[in-house]
Amino acid sequence: MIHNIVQAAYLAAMVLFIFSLHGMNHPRTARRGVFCGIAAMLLAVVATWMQPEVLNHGWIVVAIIAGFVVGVPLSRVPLTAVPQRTALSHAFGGLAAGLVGTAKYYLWVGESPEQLTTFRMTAIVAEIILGFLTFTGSLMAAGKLQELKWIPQRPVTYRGQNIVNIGLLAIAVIAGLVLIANPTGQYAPFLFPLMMGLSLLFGVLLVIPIGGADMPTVISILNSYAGLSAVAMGFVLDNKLLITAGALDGSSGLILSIIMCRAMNRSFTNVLFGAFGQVQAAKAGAEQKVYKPETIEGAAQVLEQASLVVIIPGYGMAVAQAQHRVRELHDQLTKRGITVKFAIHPVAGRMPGHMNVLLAEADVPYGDLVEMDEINGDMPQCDVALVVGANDVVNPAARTDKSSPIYGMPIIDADKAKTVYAIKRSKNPGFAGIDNELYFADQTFMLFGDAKAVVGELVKQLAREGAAAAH
Amino acid sequence: MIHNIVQAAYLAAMVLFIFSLHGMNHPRTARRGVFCGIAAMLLAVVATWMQPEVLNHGWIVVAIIAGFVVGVPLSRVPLTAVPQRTALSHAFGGLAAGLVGTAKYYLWVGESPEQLTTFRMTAIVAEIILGFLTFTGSLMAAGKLQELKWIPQRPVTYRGQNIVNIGLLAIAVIAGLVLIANPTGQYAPFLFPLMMGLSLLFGVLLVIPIGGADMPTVISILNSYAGLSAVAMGFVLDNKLLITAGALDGSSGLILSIIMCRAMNRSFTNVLFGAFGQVQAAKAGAEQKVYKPETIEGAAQVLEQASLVVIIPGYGMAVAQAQHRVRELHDQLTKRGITVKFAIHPVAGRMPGHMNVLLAEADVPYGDLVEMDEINGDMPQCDVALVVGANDVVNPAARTDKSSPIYGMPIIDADKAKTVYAIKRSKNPGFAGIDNELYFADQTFMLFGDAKAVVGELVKQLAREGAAAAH
Amino acid sequence: MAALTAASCAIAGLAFAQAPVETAATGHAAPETDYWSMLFVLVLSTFIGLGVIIRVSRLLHTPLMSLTNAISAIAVVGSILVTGGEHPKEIRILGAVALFASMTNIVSGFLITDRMLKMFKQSPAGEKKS
Amino acid sequence: MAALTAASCAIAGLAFAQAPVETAATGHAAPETDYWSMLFVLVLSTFIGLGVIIRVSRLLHTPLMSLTNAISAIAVVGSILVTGGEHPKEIRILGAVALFASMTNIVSGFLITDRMLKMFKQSPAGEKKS
Ligand SMILES: NC(=O)c1ccc[n+]([C@@H]2O[C@H](COP(=O)([O-])OP(=O)(O)OC[C@H]3O[C@@H](n4cnc5c(N)ncnc54)[C@H](OP(=O)(O)O)[C@@H]3O)[C@@H](O)[C@H]2O)c1
Ligand SMILES: NC(=O)c1ccc[n+]([C@@H]2O[C@H](COP(=O)([O-])OP(=O)(O)OC[C@H]3O[C@@H](n4cnc5c(N)ncnc54)[C@H](OP(=O)(O)O)[C@@H]3O)[C@@H](O)[C@H]2O)c1
Repeated sequence: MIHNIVQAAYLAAMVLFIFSLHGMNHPRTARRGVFCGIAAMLLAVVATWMQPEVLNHGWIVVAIIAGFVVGVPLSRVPLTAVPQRTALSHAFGGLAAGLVGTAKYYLWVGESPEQLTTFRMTAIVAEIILGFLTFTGSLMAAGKLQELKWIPQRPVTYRGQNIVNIGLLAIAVIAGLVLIANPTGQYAPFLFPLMMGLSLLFGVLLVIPIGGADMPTVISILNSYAGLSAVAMGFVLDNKLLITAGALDGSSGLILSIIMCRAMNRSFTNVLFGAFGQVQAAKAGAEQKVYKPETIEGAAQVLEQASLVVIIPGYGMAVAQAQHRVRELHDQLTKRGITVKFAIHPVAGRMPGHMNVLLAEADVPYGDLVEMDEINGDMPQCDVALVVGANDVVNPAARTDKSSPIYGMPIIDADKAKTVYAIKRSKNPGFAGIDNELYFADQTFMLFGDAKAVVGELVKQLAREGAAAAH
Repeated sequence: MIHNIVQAAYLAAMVLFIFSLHGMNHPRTARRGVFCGIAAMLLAVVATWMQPEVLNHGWIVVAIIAGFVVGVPLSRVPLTAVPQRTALSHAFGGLAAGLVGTAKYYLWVGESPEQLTTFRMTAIVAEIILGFLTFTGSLMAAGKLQELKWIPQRPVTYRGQNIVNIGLLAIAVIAGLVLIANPTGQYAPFLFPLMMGLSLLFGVLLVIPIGGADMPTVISILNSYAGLSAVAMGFVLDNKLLITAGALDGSSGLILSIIMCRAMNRSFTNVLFGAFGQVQAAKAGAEQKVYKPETIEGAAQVLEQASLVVIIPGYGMAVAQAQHRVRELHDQLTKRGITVKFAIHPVAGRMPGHMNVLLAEADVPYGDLVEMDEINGDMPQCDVALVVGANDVVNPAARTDKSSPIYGMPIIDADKAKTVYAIKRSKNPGFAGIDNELYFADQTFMLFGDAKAVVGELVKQLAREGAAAAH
Repeated sequence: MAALTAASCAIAGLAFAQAPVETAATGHAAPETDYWSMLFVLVLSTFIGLGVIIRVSRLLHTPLMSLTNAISAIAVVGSILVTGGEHPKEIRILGAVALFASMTNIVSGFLITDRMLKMFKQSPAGEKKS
Repeated sequence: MAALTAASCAIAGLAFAQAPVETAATGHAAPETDYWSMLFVLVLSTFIGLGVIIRVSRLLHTPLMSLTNAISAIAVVGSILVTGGEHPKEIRILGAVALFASMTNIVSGFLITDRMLKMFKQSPAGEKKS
């Protein structure tokens, strides 16, 4: 009886989870999706809790309360910290999987070793390795994104690094295989902790050689690992709901990483073992060509004359939290009957959809956010392209310069616009650490300074002129 | 060991089936899809056959050969007979499901009644009822489509018909419930055949009151029943592959029926219990307005002067097998630099996609087949709309006349064209059995005669003039 | 979408309908029939089915019908087991007939589908449109 | 599509990889773990996952990440069983920590997703474009 109710609840939860993700294919239905997800989770928790074998409720209550205490503040972080939060929660997910796997193993070893079938043991080993490496790996990633002092930002590399890493993982896997062959053998008590330790260590070493800027990709790869570890847990507990939810999570991570890699024209292996950030240090120095700075007034005037303005936001807008000013600029221009579009590059910023969230926060209707492929057609008709803290995503070298590390990465053709204004603080390169021909092109003028400040100035200037015109 | 190989094969087959259907979302990948399907089926058959419990191979071989002997010719039927063939194969599918269910039941009753768990018994009952009603229902449908003498084309109706039908089904279901409660009770030997008989009878009675022209919809509803009976068989045999394949089939039937009903602006219940064809007899008579006939020569001249010609094929083209002539006409016109498009209504003809297959058979590249919603935008610019044996799908009454049985059905706006030529044999109405204002409109001229003949004439005429012009 | 929701609700409904029936019987239910995993498979398959079919090109709805025919003839699996097993003759006859019927569907279904699909010719224009 | 093919092949591969491992063990495999139906569920879910995620609006990739976070915290199910069961203290401590971790993900995941989604405003233009 209970069994059937629980299974029915799990089945319903599964359906709701699928609807939940399905809802995300349009902003209109997205929030409904979230509610489906919450309902599903409630169902699953209640159904599990009411099972007869759950006898001690005290600890459960405490843990749940603790979860709320930590979870609520974690959901209030500023949007710029979202990548870190995501990484952190992958770490938690991995930890949970690893711990449950460990608990189950020792439980069965202690009470009923015959339960440790080859299949279950395989699942446990997978759960442990994936879970724990996701745990430490994601912690490292979160640290790098948070730019903690004591975590090196630049990739740390040394000769034979990959060999060492692969070696460690190999040992962990071998230990796992031995355990699968003989879950309660005489070496098991020693092999199991070894496997755990190595997985934890591997997680750290896997992420150390990766540049802070590749973290988003790494995160979503870890995302799929977290999903897989949930699947493994499902196999261990013979729970179909876990398997489905895990698979959903896993495929999401997989697809997002593929999208990112494509948009950066990089391969998984290149991201994981390429130690990308490195090239930066080397190239950054080169500075011979001359920038043509422009005044706020000048820029404002040209903007007023334009009929089509394309704003290209990048990571800089996120850093400067300039989205609200940008919105005001958009309003000032549209008020003058000027068409203003936002060109959104799939990997602008530091996570997929980063720019969309920021601009949505500033109440820009999502209808005005145009995807790269769509906008590039209009760029030749564009009078002014305003580059707000974007760099690599508008770097023509990606089209022309075979030697460039970003060669082949699809970009927004800002250089095709009649006039380009680029807002950035310094002459420093962007994430890829390379010069950007765009800044030296004839039609390009620089507006140096913090994006928030500069755009703010532009808005003031336009407002003033607007007022003047009124008189 | 064997068990694992078999399961692995089934899993692979399942994946291949999904790919098979996935391939159908573009003509380019469609044939690959078919091969995936064949591979999956082979895997499944071989895996099943190699199981140890399969001991007598003789009969299997015989049955398979027989299957080929009948199947190959069945796959060579002319395209106009495709609806019948489809109905027939649903009948076979239902029969197979019903028989296996029956066999399993008697087997278990005889050898191991304890195997007849409530769950299994429920599945068996579902399999029997669905299977057998699909069997006879589809046979009837096939007969009506084939227009067999001894099967009434027009819906046969009498007072209280629906009550009777529902009543029969209810009895069958009740018998089933009793059997579920007590699979081997003293009445079982009598109840089981009763259930079978009633299901068979219900299938016939379900289809009798439905007009021949609603058959396509009925067919795809029966299609989903066939799928469900396969699912039920999967439950009986505890076979996941059967469940998946059945579900795929079922959803296909469901979606196609929904599409058809939408395109006809009808509801399921209306199709199943509306006895649609009826109204026809009543209305058909009315004939007061005058048709304006046109000569081949006249039509040919106007066609030559056109710059955009839209050909609207309908059921008549299928009946007349005129697609090849139509293709020649298309060539004659395009040779003269005239743009020719084909306007495809979702329910033109007698099955979904009917026109597409016919025109594809005549080598019309599928790029020239334009869907209703797309073409309607261009109709006002269209100089000549050539209606080849289409009627309801171009009937303006669907837009204007609330009283019309097809009111609300989306149509192709032939009446918006500057000139309309309508090819049909007589003054008889189309499938819906109603007059068509279009034929009496000022810009409309009739070309009476068999579509194949008429279009052939047009082609000859154009060729002649072309030759003349050459001199 | 609406269709998908509706249908999967229907299926889910079926699942629940099934459950009570079961609960009554779990007493004498043979343990090895794990009907819940079958229901999970059914629901998941239905989702996939609806998702895939909705995206089938309208051009190909006729071939689609015959392809799904062939696929649902997977009932052949059951027929083989019944026909080939150590069973009384009458039962095996039923199986053989079922096997014949399924086999016919498989053969004619796949052949006619391929025959139809062979007819669909591409065209440069076609690329853009469809 | 390519992704889908690749991934599902990978999964299918996993399935086969699993199989031999099993066959070795079927001898002492506890009969009730029907690992094949689990593999079926896994493969089907992966298909659905890929199908659904590929169609997620690009606008919402950031909220998507946090939503899937929350969903994968379904591991909470396992944690509850371990924490609440009649087990030695050490084991239950592990469970409690896991439960805390999952719960944190659930709460923060759903909350932040909804917080982000609240920001997305519609606009007549929006309707047409996205
Ligand atoms: N979105 C993703 O999912 C993702 C994932 C992985 C990698 N990436 C990578 O991240 C990069 C994103 O490209 P992007 O063009 O958006 O960013 P970017 O290439 O990193 O360039 C950011 C620019 O903004 C400027 N900037 C920084 N802070 C600023 C401030 N407060 N005010 C004004 N300007 C400021 C910087 O110049 P100054 O320092 O001189 O101001 C820099 O030139 C791509 O290379 C992409 O491959 C993205
Ligand atoms: N496609 C589907 O899936 C489907 C499913 C269910 C129902 N339906 C229904 O079927 C109908 C299809 O509409 P439709 O316009 O294609 O066909 P229609 O409305 O049935 O009209 C067919 C027309 O073709 C003419 N015709 C018949 N044989 C001919 C021949 N040999 N040469 C020339 N003309 C000939 C008939 O007039 P004459 O007899 O005077 O020649 C008739 O006017 C719709 O009402 C639709 O709802 C379709």
